[in-house]
Amino acid sequence: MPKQKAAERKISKMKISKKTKKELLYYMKLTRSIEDRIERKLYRQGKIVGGVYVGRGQEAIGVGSAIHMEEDDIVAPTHRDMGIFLIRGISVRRIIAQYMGRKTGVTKGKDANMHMGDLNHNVIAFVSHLADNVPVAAGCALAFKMRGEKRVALCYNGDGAVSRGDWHEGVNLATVHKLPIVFFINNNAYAYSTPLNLQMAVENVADRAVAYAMPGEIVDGNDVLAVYEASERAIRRARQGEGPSLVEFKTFRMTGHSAHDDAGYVPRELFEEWQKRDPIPKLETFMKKEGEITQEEIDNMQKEIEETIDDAVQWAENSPFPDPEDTLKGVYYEE
Amino acid sequence: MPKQKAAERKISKMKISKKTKKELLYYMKLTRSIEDRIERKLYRQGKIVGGVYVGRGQEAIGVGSAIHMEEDDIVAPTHRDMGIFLIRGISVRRIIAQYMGRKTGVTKGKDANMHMGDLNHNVIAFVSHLADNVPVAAGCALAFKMRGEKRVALCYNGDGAVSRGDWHEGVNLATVHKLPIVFFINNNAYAYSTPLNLQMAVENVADRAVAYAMPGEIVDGNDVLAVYEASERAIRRARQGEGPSLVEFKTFRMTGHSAHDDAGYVPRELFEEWQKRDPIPKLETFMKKEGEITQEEIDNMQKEIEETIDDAVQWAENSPFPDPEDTLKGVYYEE
Amino acid sequence: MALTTYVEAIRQGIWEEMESDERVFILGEDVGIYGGAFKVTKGMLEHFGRERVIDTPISESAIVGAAIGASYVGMRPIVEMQFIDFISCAFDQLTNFAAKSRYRWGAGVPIVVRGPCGGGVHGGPFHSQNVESFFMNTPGLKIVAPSTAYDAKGLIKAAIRDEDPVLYFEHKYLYRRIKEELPEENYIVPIGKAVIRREGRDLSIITYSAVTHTALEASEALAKENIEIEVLDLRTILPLDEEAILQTARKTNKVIILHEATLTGGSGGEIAARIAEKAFEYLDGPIVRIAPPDTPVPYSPPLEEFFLPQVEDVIEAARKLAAY
Amino acid sequence: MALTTYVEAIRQGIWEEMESDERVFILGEDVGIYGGAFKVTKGMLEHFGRERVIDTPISESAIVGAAIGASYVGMRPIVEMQFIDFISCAFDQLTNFAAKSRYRWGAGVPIVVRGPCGGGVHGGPFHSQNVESFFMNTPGLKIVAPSTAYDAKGLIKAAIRDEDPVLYFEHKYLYRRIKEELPEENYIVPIGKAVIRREGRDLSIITYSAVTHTALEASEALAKENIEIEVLDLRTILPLDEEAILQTARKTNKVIILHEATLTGGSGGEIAARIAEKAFEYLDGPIVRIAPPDTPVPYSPPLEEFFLPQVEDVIEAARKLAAY
Ligand SMILES: Cc1ncc(C[n+]2csc(CCOP(=O)(O)OP(=O)(O)O)c2C)c(N)n1
Ligand SMILES: Cc1ncc(C[n+]2csc(CCOP(=O)(O)OP(=O)(O)O)c2C)c(N)n1
Ligand SMILES: [Mg+2]
Ligand SMILES: [Mg+2]
Repeated sequence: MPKQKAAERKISKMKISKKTKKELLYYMKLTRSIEDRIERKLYRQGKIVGGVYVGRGQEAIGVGSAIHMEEDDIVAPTHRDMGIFLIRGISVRRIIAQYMGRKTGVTKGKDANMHMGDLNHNVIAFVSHLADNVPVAAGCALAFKMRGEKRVALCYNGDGAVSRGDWHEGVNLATVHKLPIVFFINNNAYAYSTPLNLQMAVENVADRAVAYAMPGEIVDGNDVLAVYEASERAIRRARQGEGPSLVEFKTFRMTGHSAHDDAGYVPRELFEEWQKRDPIPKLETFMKKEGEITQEEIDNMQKEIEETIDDAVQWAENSPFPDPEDTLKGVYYEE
Repeated sequence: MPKQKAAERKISKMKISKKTKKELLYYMKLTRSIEDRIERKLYRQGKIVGGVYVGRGQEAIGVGSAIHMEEDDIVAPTHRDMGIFLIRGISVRRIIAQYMGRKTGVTKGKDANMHMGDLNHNVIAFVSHLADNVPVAAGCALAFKMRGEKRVALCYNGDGAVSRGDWHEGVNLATVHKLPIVFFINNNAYAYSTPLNLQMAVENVADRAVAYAMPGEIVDGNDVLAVYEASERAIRRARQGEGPSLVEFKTFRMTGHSAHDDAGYVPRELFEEWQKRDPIPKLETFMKKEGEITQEEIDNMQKEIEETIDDAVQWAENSPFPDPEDTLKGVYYEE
Repeated sequence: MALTTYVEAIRQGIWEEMESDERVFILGEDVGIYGGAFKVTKGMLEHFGRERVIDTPISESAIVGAAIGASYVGMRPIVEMQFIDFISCAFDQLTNFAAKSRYRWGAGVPIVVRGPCGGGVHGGPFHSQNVESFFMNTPGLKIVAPSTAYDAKGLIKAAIRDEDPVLYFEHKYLYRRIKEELPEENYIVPIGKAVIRREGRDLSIITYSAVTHTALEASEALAKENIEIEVLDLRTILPLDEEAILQTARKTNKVIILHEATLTGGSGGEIAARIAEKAFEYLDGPIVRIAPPDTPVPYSPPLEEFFLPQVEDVIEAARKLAAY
Repeated sequence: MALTTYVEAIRQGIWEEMESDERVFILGEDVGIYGGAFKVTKGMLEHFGRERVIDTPISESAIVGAAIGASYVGMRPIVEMQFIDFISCAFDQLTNFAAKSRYRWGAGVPIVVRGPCGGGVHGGPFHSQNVESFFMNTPGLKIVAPSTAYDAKGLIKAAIRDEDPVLYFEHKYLYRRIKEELPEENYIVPIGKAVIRREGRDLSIITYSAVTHTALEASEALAKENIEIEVLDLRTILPLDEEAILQTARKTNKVIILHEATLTGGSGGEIAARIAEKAFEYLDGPIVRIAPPDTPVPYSPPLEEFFLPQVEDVIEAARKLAAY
């Protein structure tokens, strides 16, 4: 029975190919840029419907972990995981349209911004009720195991969601049945305005893994290569039938809880400190030092990204809003 | 931060006074006898309304722990904790009347058998929904702490209840706020027909204490003196403001889940093995060996108990059923 | 041919669907080796194996959540609640995850959540509830509540085959108290269709689940007084068979609604409202509701008897309404 | 004198009760340093201290459970749900522990559970719900839903002083959109009492919460057509002020029920049923319900607008009913 203490943080520069690193960089930058565009432009221009939550500073987590997914693996992201949608191949056009409430958005205007899901891409739509996705993802994994498939389920949550009963029930069910699932936690030190010490008496979410007899690992969530490596291990473990793991990524929310929150309750020094650990420059610097990328390539990458987003914004703006009567459609199965 | 591994079982014969031991013996025997009377006589005679759950073989747990309560401490028992009601001074008469659905029963016929509660005795009535009592007991402790009172809350559950989300949420809340509460678990190896390995991946419920940064202790639940000692420590700790503890009592359910269940799914050897560890003869033998009690005293104690129960049964049988119109009373506050 | 009890009918229905569709599996507390608290899943572990008959921890929310997840990847899970009262612990997963999924993002949730409801066995406040109206304001869910063994089997099969989440409320009082001959052949009872249990001209009783029998008994008694009652058994409570409801109201012009859930906020309100809006011109008398009073279900026999609608209560109300 | 917004009225009400009764305290997510997602508890942490303004983990069930426990030992807890939609996670504690406690064993549960409900701000399916009818079939609970700043303050104070569990649903659309002058002196609005917002003779609109304003707007418009509408604002939804409901129905003889929760299984059914049973002889037309269609609350503006009852919808229905 695995009862190890949560592992120490480890940063690894192990043999990750240049190609993969570029891919990681691309998705992180794409994620950052889309969210910047949404929050800092479109939202302020009044073009976004509803509130906006971004994962600025946390891009390494979704990107460095979900990149390991096989096509038929399934993922249940949470509200700071834009990168996952991109990696799963949901188009930037549909995503921007989603945030603008258009008919061409991922949920056709039915649900809000990051509540995106599409079973064609094996992405389960987030419901607001935190940690509800834990039993649901466990159910996917249960079916995989039952049918002898080598598929895995990835389940994402923030530190705050861990307090919900559904987190406990879902993780317990998954560990009792040794299901092929990985529980990823982005621990960004806050749940809205509530700091960690008012959420849990333990120091680390990973300290809870022991309660379910699964491995718990703590990883620098701002080092995409560390995220990549730790995730690979946990996913492989799940795929090989060895059961669930808990992987905690230490990170920091570089914004307020949502666009309307100035995070006045967060000591400014923390932002400054974590700014230095921004995962994107960190990878860029590393790659440049290793001679794996040039500034010019980076600039080109960024340019390409901006073009992709420009195109998506235009496409979304030209997309129709849903018809009012669409309101009535799709509650029940229709032949 | 306390992260100790769950302690080993320890049996202690420490300085517990003869008087206390007699008291423990008395309450265990009273508990056993009441439940025997209810299940093996009154139920079979058709005098009990509804199903019957007993704690046969587990009497040491409620008795050895609740005996430490100060008058204004509060307790939230579960469905195998008859001893607690007795220790809290709820009369045998009212208890038997409760099981017979009489107006003189603890809940006046409104609720079923062990769903007894009385705030005059600081006993919170159990609701069927397992582990719902955890947040509720934590709320009592929260009020005690808020008001600077030296009172504690005791909360009891079985091993199965630990899987419920409310258990997790309640324990987490209590540990975050370092509330004066103790979580007692009777681990009797089964939840209805479901063995431990289908309930949790850990071996011991106490292994979960670490996830909440509280001490977790494993105690022989069939040794009332060990129960007594461990409970004293945990309760003292809570009272001194050091926060919650989890105390797991290993025991065995010497019956089916309820009176209609023959426990066909339990290997017979287990019953035989645990029969040898019956907490009542165990204490009797120990006390006799120490010269603290004679067989005659024991017989007299039993005789007295039977008389008490005879009286209570008679009283209950002579008690009226509630008036049909009582149905309508007491939903809302009435001046 | 042998008579089949209501509980056995449910068991047969599940069994047949599990035989014919390997996507169907069951999960819940004590459904495996024990065969379920009421033995609905008896023998299934042995026959279908532990992969398809899963004993779970006591985690109603996770059980429902897991069923939702499994359904997303192609399974057809059946969840057993040991008593339907415990569905309160899964309320969030049902109303927010399951019910809204298809609407929000097109992902259907073909799951069944079933369990024993209702009183009459001195179960007290937590083992006797009728929970349908907790869910009636949640579009996306379906609710069925059979009153006969035939319907019990036909509706569980329809529920399992349905593409949407179905709550299946079986009445524990009926489990072993009613039996009938069931057809040899494979049949279903379609969800959404009420049935007239008794034709009548003087007034209609609209009802479902166990108290359907109360209505029928009362109707028999009143037939002797020449009051001919039509009894409509809804079978499905969500979505309601509005056509059947309005039809019987328009036919007899007087309506009693009878259910075992407590009065205020019970399903009867919705039924009455539809009639009062859409068959108003046909009404020759007030719409009468018969239901337990607004209290938890009490435990002691005199209280529970007072609480539950009795044949006498129905007779009295019907006599009065007929004379209106 | 200054005008007070709806949100400020709630804040004042809580503040005053906390000043005058040290048993009152508040717990919920982000109610402390942040002052609540909608700033209802702004400044309270600083003024009353961290013992009485408690930031909790994200654990709605435990928050409600803890409130129940604290109330057993003499406190008067107020629970904030960050959005009322999250009350689904505490459904079990509310319906089983809180609601039934007094009945079962005489232990009252004087708690208030409050939070922002309703749509109109493009919150989508999980931040716009009206959840009252989840709880309407649970005796032991009380439900209030103020439509004005005056009532918001008076009802929160009454709720805090009430001996039973009260669910207090504040409409987020009203928070900063309506304001009025409030009395200097301490006052409460009694739970269980409806109020006539507008006298009329031709028909009655029975409503509550934000759409009360929709009803009033429609009534103003129709007054120009000489249709005089009486608007009854229920204020309390459980227990209903049946007398007031029947009185207005008997007076105008025609009734529209208007609410923002979806139609089927909404509170309108209960109201209609009471009228159809107890004021039947007075009715000169069908009882009409106006409510959103049976779907989750959609997010995109054209959908949400279509979904929510608009003044035009009420005008049209009222015109038609008046002409009946
Ligand atoms: C059950 C539930 N309660 C409350 C909320 C409101 N809420 C939305 S996000 C949030 C904080 C989440 O914190 P965390 O899980 O740490 O994620 P983060 O936003 O920090 O990534 C809260 C309280 C919710 N969505 N669900
Ligand atoms: C939420 C909930 N689900 C299911 C049940 C039905 N039930 C009653 S007792 C029980 C088993 C309890 O096991 P455990 O907690 O180990 O207590 P024990 O009976 O062994 O003392 C179950 C499943 C319940 N009471 N509550
Ligand atoms: Mg966080
Ligand atoms: Mg047990």
